[in-house]
Amino acid sequence: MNFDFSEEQQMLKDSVARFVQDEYDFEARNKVVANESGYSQENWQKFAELGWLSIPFAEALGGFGGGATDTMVVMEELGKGLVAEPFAASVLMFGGLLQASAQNDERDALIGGVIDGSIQGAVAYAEAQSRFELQDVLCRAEADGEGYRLNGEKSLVLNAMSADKIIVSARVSGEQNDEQGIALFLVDAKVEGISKTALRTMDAQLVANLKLDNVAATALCGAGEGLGLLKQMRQQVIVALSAEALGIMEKLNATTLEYCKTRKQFGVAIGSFQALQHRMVDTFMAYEQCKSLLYRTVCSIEQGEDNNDIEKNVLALKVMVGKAGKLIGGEAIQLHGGMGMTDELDVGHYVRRLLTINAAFGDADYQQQRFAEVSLAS
Amino acid sequence: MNFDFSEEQQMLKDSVARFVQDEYDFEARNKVVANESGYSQENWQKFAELGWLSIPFAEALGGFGGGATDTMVVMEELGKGLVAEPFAASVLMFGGLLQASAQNDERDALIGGVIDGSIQGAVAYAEAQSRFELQDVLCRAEADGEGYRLNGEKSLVLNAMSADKIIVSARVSGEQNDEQGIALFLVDAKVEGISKTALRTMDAQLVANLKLDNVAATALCGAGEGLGLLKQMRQQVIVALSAEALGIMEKLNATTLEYCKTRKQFGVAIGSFQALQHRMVDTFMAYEQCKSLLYRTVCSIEQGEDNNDIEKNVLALKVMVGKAGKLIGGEAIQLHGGMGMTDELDVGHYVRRLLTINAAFGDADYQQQRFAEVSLAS
Amino acid sequence: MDINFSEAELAFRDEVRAFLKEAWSGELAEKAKQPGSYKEVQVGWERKLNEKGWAAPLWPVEYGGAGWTPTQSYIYESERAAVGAPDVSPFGLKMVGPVIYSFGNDEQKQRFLPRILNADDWWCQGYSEPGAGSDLASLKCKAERDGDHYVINGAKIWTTYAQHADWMFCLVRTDSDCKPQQGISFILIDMNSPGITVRPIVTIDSEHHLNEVIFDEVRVPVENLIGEENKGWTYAKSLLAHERTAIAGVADSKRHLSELKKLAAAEVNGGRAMIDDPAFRQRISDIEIELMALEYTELRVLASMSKGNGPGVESSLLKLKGTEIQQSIQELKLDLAGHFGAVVQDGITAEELGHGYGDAARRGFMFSRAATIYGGSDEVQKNITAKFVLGL
Amino acid sequence: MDINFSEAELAFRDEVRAFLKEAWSGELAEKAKQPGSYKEVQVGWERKLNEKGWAAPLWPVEYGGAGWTPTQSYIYESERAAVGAPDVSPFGLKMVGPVIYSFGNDEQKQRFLPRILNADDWWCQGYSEPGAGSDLASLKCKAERDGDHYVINGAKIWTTYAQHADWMFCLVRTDSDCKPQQGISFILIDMNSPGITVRPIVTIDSEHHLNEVIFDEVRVPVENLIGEENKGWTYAKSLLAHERTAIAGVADSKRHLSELKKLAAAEVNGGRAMIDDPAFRQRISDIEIELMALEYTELRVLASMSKGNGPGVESSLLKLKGTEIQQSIQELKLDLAGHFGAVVQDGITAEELGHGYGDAARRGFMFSRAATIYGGSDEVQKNITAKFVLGL
Repeated sequence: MNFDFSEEQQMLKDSVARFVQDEYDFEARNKVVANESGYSQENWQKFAELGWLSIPFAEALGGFGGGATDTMVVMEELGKGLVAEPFAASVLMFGGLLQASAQNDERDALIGGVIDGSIQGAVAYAEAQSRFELQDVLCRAEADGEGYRLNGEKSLVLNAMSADKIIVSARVSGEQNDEQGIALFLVDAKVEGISKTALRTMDAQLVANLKLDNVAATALCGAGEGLGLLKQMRQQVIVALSAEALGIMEKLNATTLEYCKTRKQFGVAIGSFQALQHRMVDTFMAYEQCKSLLYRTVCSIEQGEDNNDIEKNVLALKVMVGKAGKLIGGEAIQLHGGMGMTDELDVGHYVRRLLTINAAFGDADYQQQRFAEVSLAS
Repeated sequence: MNFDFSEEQQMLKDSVARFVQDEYDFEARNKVVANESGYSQENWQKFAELGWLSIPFAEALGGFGGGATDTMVVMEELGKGLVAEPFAASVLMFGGLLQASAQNDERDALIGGVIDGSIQGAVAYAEAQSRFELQDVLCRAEADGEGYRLNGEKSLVLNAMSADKIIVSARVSGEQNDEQGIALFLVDAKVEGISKTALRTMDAQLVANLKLDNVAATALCGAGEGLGLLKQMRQQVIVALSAEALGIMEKLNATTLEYCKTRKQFGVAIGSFQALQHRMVDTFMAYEQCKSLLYRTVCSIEQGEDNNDIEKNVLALKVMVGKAGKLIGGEAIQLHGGMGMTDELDVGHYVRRLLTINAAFGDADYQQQRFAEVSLAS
Repeated sequence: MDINFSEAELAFRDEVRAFLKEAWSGELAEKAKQPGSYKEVQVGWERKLNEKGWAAPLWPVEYGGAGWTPTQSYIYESERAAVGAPDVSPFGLKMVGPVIYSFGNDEQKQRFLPRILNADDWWCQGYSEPGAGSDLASLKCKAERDGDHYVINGAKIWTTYAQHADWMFCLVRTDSDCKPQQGISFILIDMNSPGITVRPIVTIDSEHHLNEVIFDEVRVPVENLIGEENKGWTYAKSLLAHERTAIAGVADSKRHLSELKKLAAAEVNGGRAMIDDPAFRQRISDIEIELMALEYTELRVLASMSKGNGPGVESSLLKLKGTEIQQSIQELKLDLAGHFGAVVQDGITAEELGHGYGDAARRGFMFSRAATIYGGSDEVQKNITAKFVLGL
Repeated sequence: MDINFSEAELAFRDEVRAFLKEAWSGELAEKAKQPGSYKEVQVGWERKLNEKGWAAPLWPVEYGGAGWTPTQSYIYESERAAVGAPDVSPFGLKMVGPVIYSFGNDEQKQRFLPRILNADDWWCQGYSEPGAGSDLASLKCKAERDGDHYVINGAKIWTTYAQHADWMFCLVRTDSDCKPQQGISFILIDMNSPGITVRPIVTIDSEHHLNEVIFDEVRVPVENLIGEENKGWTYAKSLLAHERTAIAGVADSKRHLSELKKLAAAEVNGGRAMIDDPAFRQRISDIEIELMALEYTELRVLASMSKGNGPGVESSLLKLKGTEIQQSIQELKLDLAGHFGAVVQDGITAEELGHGYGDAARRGFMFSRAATIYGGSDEVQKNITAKFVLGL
């Protein structure tokens, strides 16, 4: 039993950490997100060259063949740098769904494009009314020759403005909230009938609402499989986002600790006040507990445990990361005092990213109820 | 608008406070509860002489005609002294139900006996399976001439061992948990067919499980009214117990504060540690908030507000008192350190009474869900 | 114990309601919904109040106050918040005004007070300095006498709405050779004076509420000094005793909570309204119960003050609990908005976006974090309570 | 990252399971359910462990240890807790034993270690003194040399199970003219010596676990001194490094949590099982999630120790989080028992009472309060973590 990274994983970790350290300080990051696309194409190409974009893909597809641990180490380091490039949206979500869907030449070529950085992708799963339910789909697909036509709206689609291709969940049959009848479709991002409204989110990402008016699409799976594929994607992305959140929490705790050691008030460092010390012990413990749960979850995936056990770990992780993120983020602002309220300091930016992660794919309250269902049934 | 007590109320408060101060220190209290009956008959007679036992009863019945405020001031002071005499069980519960039931000579005479201290009463509403539901009644009543015969079991009946008369909830019709079909019956505590198992509770009260084997009883109300009367009693007793709890919390906070000011460790008073100071501010605030909510509730009763508003206040009060009691009790033990763990100190005894009050008539978790129903429906 | 209002108080409440119905309606209430309308709405609103004689009801009547009792003040505040009308901007009416009528000379009173009452001037506060935090006594911004002027050099920070301000009331150091609390003077600075730079500070809600104000050889006439030189600390401290009751924000929190319930009834997850979600119900009832209690804590303080007593020990928790509740409501609203809580709704209608309140929830949540930092942080409040209430 | 056990470790786990199945069964496991059987069960159990060579697996093999790796220790602990077998009583096997084999002379080792392994002697610990709390260095219990004996005068407090004890290991002051930590000696006292009074201290669970032990001219042979005079503090401190991993109580908490779920499935309120009550589900899942994390925090510490490193920064939270979880489980169990949580079930069967676990829940809850006080209070643990882990 050990929690050591392999030599390869350690190199991967170091390589991401070095990038953040050398090329992605807060100032550089602010320049990147001020971009029209919300990230830097140059950085993206660098990620491709460094092989990061190939991590989750099978070697047969030209990928690195990495597992949950590899994704974790990358995401954790990206989190520390608050990296805005759409790694989760394009590589893990879009690429992940492609990899999980049926093999064909187009799919393989697209994955190749993701790996070499030439293709950006997005996944449109949410709708205005759907909140945290993947099966709450109103967008409809109708067969049209060999393909389909999509009609409806999709909400807050990550990376949609830069995407070349978008995977869309749409209903072939059934009513809103039916678990059956949902399939996934591939559409060209510039195809006729798509209109996009670009929006910024508080973590400086660019997302878009989509209107689909008779948009031509090809099916990636049957109507019985769409929801299952989305759930599988959700599970993987939750783990990845939790790793990112862990990196953020580490950074926030370290920044706050450093501030409390140096900031003086009434003649002494505020870190000498016992009440603050005990609260920093609490945030330290919250971080360590998240780390443990992340390791537990990643190990259970790597060892191929029963899916029920994996799901239980993933849900627990999402709950704890959501709550710890609020605790750590809140204390980071509070202990920084007036400075913590300013947008000039990086603290508020990290906190906003944690809040966005909490809401992504179901917040702590929601997932805790799902956790209880899984856990108390067993 | 004012929160002052009337002169009469202030005198009542002072009189109970003086009794506790002069005759009911911790040592005296421990002697009282070591009694076979769990309280002192001598004290009870003194309560009668001082008029306390007459407080909730109408003047026409020989009572003081007091309102919710009067009961509150008495209970709060009794709480500070951890007074074990069965004021709530005999006067408020038994006496209160009698007063609420239909007038007749026997009833009036019994109330007279409660007032002059010659009659002890008890209310048997709970059963082994009923947990916090008043309508969960299996005990059955069958008509027998002018009276009834009761069969079944009742659980943890307060003051049953000393009671002369017991009011029993029993089912005339319907199934377990039906809201209809429950009536209240008066039985003689020594009548044939009753058997009692005496039990101590952690707050040093004497309670009993009852087995009723064809016990002769008279009906106090019709089968459509029993549950309503019990609910009304519950509402009144929750307010009274909350006032008692407030007195206990005040005492615990004061004891703990005093201890922290005098107890030295590593050469300084432990009250000088900032982390402890902030925690004591939290317990202080919890106490003040309970006090405010108690005042709110009592005012709403005194002013005859809409019953829905009163019920909302009562439920909120029960929730807050339950949670604040755990917080204040927990901190009192923790801050007293090893001493807080000993039964020799009064702290643990006060804490156990708070825990018993939390469970009485539905704990914080239970009542919070009822509160949400009332509050979110409106 | 009697929480009924007297006949006179009930009549006053009717008057308040009638006033609010007329004054907080139409153009002004509509304008308040538009972004960027803050100053215009405040000024319009405060002038309506002034017309009614209610701009500064707690000022002495001779200076334009309304002679309200604490209970009247409570009634007004409750009714105002219930209809969603804004509180007045505090800097003129609640902060510098009382200092001027208490410590200013007649000329200053005549010059400034009527303009404050009518919102003719927008005021800002110059207390905090870069690097000083809650430790006001360490201030360094210097005023040196030069003939009929003081020459000001230094900087102030966290200056709310300095970008709108015509005037700043400011603490400056006029003597460095004494104890830190001494040697401080209270001075009024015309924000149009040459040498003043207002640097915006964007906060974590991405809005511009705050500023740094830099003084470079700014000349201020000596007649703008309030009271005596080097006694400014005393005047500033006396401010703290004013306006304690509204600090809990109970009336506003009640409105926000009731709005939150309505939003939760409309927000649906998987076919179930969020108001029926057990976790949501627990969190909202946690808040509601605390707020029900705090409302009476405030009334207890008020009842004590109505009798001419000090505000009492309960008042120390008004800010601590009040801000905790405010933040909890904002947090719940943010969570309720789900993914839409992250969206910066920049010029896009709710209809286009597909959601109505996510952007407001985010801004409200982020800015609410300041409530436990400014005006004496939670930590300082607890230290004070431990010392002065608990005697630790 | 690899949490699989090796082949050898899996084989060991099978061996542990087989042992537990045989050893923790029948008479002994039955007896454990009876009140007042504590000492008898502990002694019986420890002798079975000793027979197997597992009474003190982490002792050096030459003194009777089993040479277990940290992982083996973890496996044993998990399996033991899962079947509900007791931990060993710590005073002999985990506390004084290591001091004797580390600092005692050969005669002492031969005399005491085998009897400790076989539970022939019951040990208690004499560290704390009345009024001294966590501040051990201030101890006053005095040992004065008189020929071949020390004469002990003073008192010890919070002495767990002194009423059962044959021996006490005790810190006594042998020199008062030096720094407080110096001048302390580590001595073994026969509890049957004349002049010893054991005064019971009943705790808030109404049980007799603790005692005050008073020494009045108690004569202890000098050969009972461990190591050098005045070096006792050093020996006592070295103890603290032992047995860090089990401190979180994860394996026991897992069993308690799983029992709690079963109880909640059977406890019904108004026709609904408590396990379906939303508030109960939230509280139990709060605990379960923390415990799932803590299990891996413990594994992380263990993995670090398996490589010969120190236990690492994570270990400082094992006690803090572990005891928080233990208390939360006890609190939930008490609440689950409803009114029956208050009952002192004195000689009455569960059937007569109408409820099965209220009394145990109450005792468990009340005594669990000690977990955050003894062995370094929460406050002390947080101070230590702030200082040594966070560098504050």
